[in-house]
Amino acid sequence: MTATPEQTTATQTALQPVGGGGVVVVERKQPGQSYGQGIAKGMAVVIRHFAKSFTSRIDDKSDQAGMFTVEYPEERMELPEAYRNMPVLLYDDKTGQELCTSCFQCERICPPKVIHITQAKDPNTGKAVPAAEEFIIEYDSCMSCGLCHEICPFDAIKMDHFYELSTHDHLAMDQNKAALDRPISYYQAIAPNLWAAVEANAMKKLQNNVKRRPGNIGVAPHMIGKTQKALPTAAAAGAGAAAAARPKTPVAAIGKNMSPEKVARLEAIRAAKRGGATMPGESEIVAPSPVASGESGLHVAESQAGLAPSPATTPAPATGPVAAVGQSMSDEKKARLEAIRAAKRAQGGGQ
Amino acid sequence: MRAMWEFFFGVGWLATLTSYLTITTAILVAGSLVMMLLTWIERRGLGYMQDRKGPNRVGPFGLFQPIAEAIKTITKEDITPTDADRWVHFLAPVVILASTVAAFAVIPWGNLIPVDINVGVLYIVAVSAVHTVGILMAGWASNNKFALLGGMRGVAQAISYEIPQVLSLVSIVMLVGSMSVVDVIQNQMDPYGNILSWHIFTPVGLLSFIVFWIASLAEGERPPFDNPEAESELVAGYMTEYGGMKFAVLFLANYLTNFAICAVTAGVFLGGGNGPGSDIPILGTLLSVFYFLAKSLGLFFVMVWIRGVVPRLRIDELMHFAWKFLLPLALVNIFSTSLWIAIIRWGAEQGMGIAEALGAPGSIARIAVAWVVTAIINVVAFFLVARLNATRGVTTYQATPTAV
Amino acid sequence: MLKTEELQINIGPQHPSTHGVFRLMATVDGETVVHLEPVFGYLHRNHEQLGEIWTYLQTITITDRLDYFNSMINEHGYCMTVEKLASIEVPERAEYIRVIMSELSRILNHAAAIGFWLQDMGSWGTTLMFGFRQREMIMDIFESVGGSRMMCNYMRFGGVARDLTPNLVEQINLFLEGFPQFIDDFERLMMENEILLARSRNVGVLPKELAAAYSVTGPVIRGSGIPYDIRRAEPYSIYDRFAFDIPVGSVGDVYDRFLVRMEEMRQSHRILRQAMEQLPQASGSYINQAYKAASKQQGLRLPAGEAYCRVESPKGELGYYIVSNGGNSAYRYGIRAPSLINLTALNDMCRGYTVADIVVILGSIDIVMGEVDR
Amino acid sequence: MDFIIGLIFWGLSALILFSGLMVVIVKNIIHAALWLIASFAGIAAFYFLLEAPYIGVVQILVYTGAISILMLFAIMLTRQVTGEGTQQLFKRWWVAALVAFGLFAVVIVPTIWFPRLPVAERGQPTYWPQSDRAAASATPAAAPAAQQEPQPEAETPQIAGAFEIGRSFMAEYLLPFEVSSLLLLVALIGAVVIAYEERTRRRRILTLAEEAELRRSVAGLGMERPLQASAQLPPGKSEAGTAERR
Repeated sequence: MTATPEQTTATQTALQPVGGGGVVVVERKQPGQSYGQGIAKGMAVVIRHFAKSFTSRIDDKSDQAGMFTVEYPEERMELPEAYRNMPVLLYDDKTGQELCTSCFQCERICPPKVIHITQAKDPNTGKAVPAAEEFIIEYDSCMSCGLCHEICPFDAIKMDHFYELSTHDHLAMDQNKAALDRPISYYQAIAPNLWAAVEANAMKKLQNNVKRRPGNIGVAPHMIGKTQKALPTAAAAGAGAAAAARPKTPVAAIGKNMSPEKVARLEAIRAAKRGGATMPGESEIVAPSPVASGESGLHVAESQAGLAPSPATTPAPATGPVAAVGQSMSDEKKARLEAIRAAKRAQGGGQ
Repeated sequence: MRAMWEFFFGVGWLATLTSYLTITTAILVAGSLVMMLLTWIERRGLGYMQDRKGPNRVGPFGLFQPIAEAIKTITKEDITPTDADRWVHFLAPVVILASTVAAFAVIPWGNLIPVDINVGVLYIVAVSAVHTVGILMAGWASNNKFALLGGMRGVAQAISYEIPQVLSLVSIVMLVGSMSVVDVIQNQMDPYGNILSWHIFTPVGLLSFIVFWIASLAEGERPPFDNPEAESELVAGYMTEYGGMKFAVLFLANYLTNFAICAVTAGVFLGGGNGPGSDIPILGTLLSVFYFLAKSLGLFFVMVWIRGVVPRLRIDELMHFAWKFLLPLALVNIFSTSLWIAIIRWGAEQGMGIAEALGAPGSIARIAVAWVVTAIINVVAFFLVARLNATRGVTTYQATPTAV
Repeated sequence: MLKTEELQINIGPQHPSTHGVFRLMATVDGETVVHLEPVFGYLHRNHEQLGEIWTYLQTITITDRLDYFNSMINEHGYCMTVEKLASIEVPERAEYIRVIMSELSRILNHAAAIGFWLQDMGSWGTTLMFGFRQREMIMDIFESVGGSRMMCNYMRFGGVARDLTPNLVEQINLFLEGFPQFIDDFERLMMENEILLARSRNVGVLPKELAAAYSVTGPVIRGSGIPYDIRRAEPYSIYDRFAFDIPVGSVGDVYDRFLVRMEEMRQSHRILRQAMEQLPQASGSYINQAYKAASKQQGLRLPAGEAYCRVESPKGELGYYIVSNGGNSAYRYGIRAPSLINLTALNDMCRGYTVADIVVILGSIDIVMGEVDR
Repeated sequence: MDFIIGLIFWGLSALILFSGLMVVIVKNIIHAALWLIASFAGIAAFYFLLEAPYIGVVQILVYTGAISILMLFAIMLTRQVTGEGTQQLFKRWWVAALVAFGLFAVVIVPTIWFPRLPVAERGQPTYWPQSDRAAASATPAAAPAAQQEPQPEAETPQIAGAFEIGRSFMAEYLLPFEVSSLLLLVALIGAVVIAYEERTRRRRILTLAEEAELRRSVAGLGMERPLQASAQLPPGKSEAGTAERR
């Protein structure tokens, strides 16, 4: 450390900054010459701004006068690419394969610990598969720090630009994998440069991972069975038309892909939500433009709950592989999830 | 109007009563409408001064915003604090609003004159003095330290600024020779629509205008004299514990006071509804109302403009300003007004034989001399008082700057 | 003999001008302040404890929330401390980007602080809006570079998270072009305003000796006439490369602090001009590449030891103290928050002035409760 | 017309009497003051009813607007406002009542016996020259007003107009007027002197700068004591900050 303030005070000489360099003593305006001209000057400035507000607009950023308001719902400011709001998961447009391999990096780095991942297992061998069985992010506690997106080695988790998330329903802010999935083309539309920088690497890694994924594991839930149809559309649609590229969410598909246990679990969550202050399916949020189905990305699960006759009674097709997934979940993890849910329910009940 | 009602009723007193009631209702309705317009002007004006739009969602250009707000405040729950003095708390807004509205009785809207009493100018001042009682009631009844402080401040301020306000009006009353508002406006009437006949265009009238305007800003609790409701210090001053409809009434009274100030200023100094063509029988009445409103709203815009610029004075500085700056100026102005009258109108009969040398009373030469003399006196007085205040220190602190 | 009674006035915690949730217990004699007791802690969020639980990388995200007006400088200080402990080299371009962001933060903070201060004084919104306009433009830059307007989370150990794109450089230059006009406008609007002079001259005087004794920093100590600025006293980062003056006041009153802030904005603008000119063009060197991967990892472990680093935040000297025992999170973590230290002088500054001056003096200290309470 | 005037008169009288009674009855002293204001306002209305607007206005300005405020201020500075425990009636209350009625009789008896007030009719003054414009406008001024509504003031003679009062102050009652103004001036100066003395004697809280100056001057005398922060002192005991002004 160089000089302390006390030492400087001791030397009552000319003003020397601590550490050398220039010092300027600010000029104090002395009263005694003022007959109101100071206020008059200020009034001149203000009336100039007043007049300019009618003529000039925000567009000229080097000008300090002129209307600065952006009238929000009609006019929106262009969001920069790096803008980050809430994390979402990416999947490939053509194959529906998710980029996530459930490496748990994001879960570990997440400062408020709002990411919960369950790894998928091969039903036949019981081995772990590089794909996420379930991926839950509690949006209500997320602090949008973007560390998950930064740390993800597979570029699977990205920060969304959709910010109109306000809702009365806290529990609806818990997003599962189905609600989080976004096609790559969507991300490409909102952040073309950022995606271009990582595209090659990410796609290469995805190709490697897909080889190790049996069946429909790792495919975005609503893309199961739609991949071939979606292919030409996605190919035709450019980056700009990502909204059109997003295939409609097949409502029934989600029930098919679920083990009975999971369906029951979902049902329990929904029941807890229903017990909360707001009715399920009461979508407060305007749909983000990329989600073509018109349903809010957030409320996919809920709207499904409303639309599907009754997921619990729908018999899950005994496609062997899926049934085993729930069983293969470790007890420890289940307990943890259960604890989280209990806490949520308590919270929901308190509201 | 009385004739019209007499035709309907056939009874004299009933017709008189009804015509007065009609006028009262008209004033109240017009006042409320103008108040809505004023809030709109204030917010949009401030918005544009600050490079933003004001409220622009409700109705065209946000013109219906005040209506939306009125509905909101009226439908809100009316809350009286538990420890408040119930009745006084309730009556305070009533007293404030009543005193404010009463002032409108003598303010002519162009050629439309509600009542012309021969002490109209004094009446306005007197009636608006009553609203200090309401402020004190509000401040005390709320049982809140901030409200009490705000009420005390409001009263101290209002009483202090009443003095320069009245004294500046004395000059004008002397010029006119009557205390009737109508006479004051008629005195500025020029058959050729010459605006130079307005009082503000004489040196005496100008200084009087400055003093009156500043004092009125303080009376109307406008920035920079908004100490009674100083938000950053006293939350909302005497209005702190008011909500819902009572607050709406206080708010309405506040803006009506401001409008009354603007209207009086426009009438006394800017010729009221006078303007080109305001003496044509029927069209002239409309024109005069237009002129009157244009002048008043223009003055209100100046209020908004000032609000957009100045910070708030501290309460002691505010008092010093009233007593040490405005009061001497007003007194000097009375002196120069008497000089003005003496030079222009008096002859040997009144002991101004010297002035006869310049010509008959009212001659151009006399006016010119009076102009020069009073202008010199007033300008010198203004700068002298300003300088004295600045060098002797308006602030109370004698804090010697620590030499560092 | 009129004996006046001492009265206790409670300003806050719910009050329009306490800058957050903050309470002032004022003992007044008439209108004169006899004693003033700041009561804080309403916004306590366990920052330092969290910093000991979370990993170093995670902690960056909460340093944003300390003084939420200048998150960039908070991150800068924290990253510097960790870098000092781990001996991490920072590439030159990264240093320049950091300085640019820090100085932008300083402008942002001062523009808003002066606006708030004048708002406290009763200037109805105009000054605040003009200040916020600058803040808005700077926050747009932050958003482009860091992703968020206030909680930027931009600095990383060994550099910054993202490079400056040519577009952004242009945006910053555009801002710098227009900025002097703002200062000129503002000066004409307020500098000579008689009411401002009357209200701020000789109010809240903090003599030089006492300023030093209280160890206040930032514009408060500089307003009192001590040219103490960490950028000079202990040049960190690359501040020794720029020519800039340190503005100091001559009396130490509220008015001097205002003037110092105004001048500091000019000086920040000067630094920014130089930095933008000198900014090395080598792209990709925005972060220590050798360290990038490591810093991203969860298990960034610092060697055992301790480090203290300080930066000149717009509010004063912001210091971070980290003790590591070799783990992946700090063993001990402490912050010297300038707002808190400057607040300690409030009582002495307010004594003898009126109640109305309290808010002006408090505004002139420029506190952010996020930093005071942590 | 007479009927309605009578109605207003009796209504006002009832209001004034009632509020006058309430002033004595209510326990809360602030309420008493407010009732007093109400009775002042009623009296002002009486003056208006008597077509003496000038006196009415002055009544409002001076009594309702100023005197009452003064009283309210004085009351608010006192301690016991609510007057909870105070006894309303004393043992010999009838003595007070008797005195009050006696005083009232002193006022009312001449009024009843000599109902005619000695008010002289006076015309337009000659020594106050009107400006040409004002004189010319005197007639047309009434014209538009008359179209709107009647002007009772213009038709009836002024009993106590501003002009008459001003004239009598400046002519007949000049000496009393000057004496009373002198008295008020003396009172004003006295108040200033007292307040000034009070201020000098009052405990003055020194600001930091003044304190530093003080310390510096003390240091010059050789009694150096460093300036200390007083933050550690408990509230109310900030000796460092307070000093008797010399």
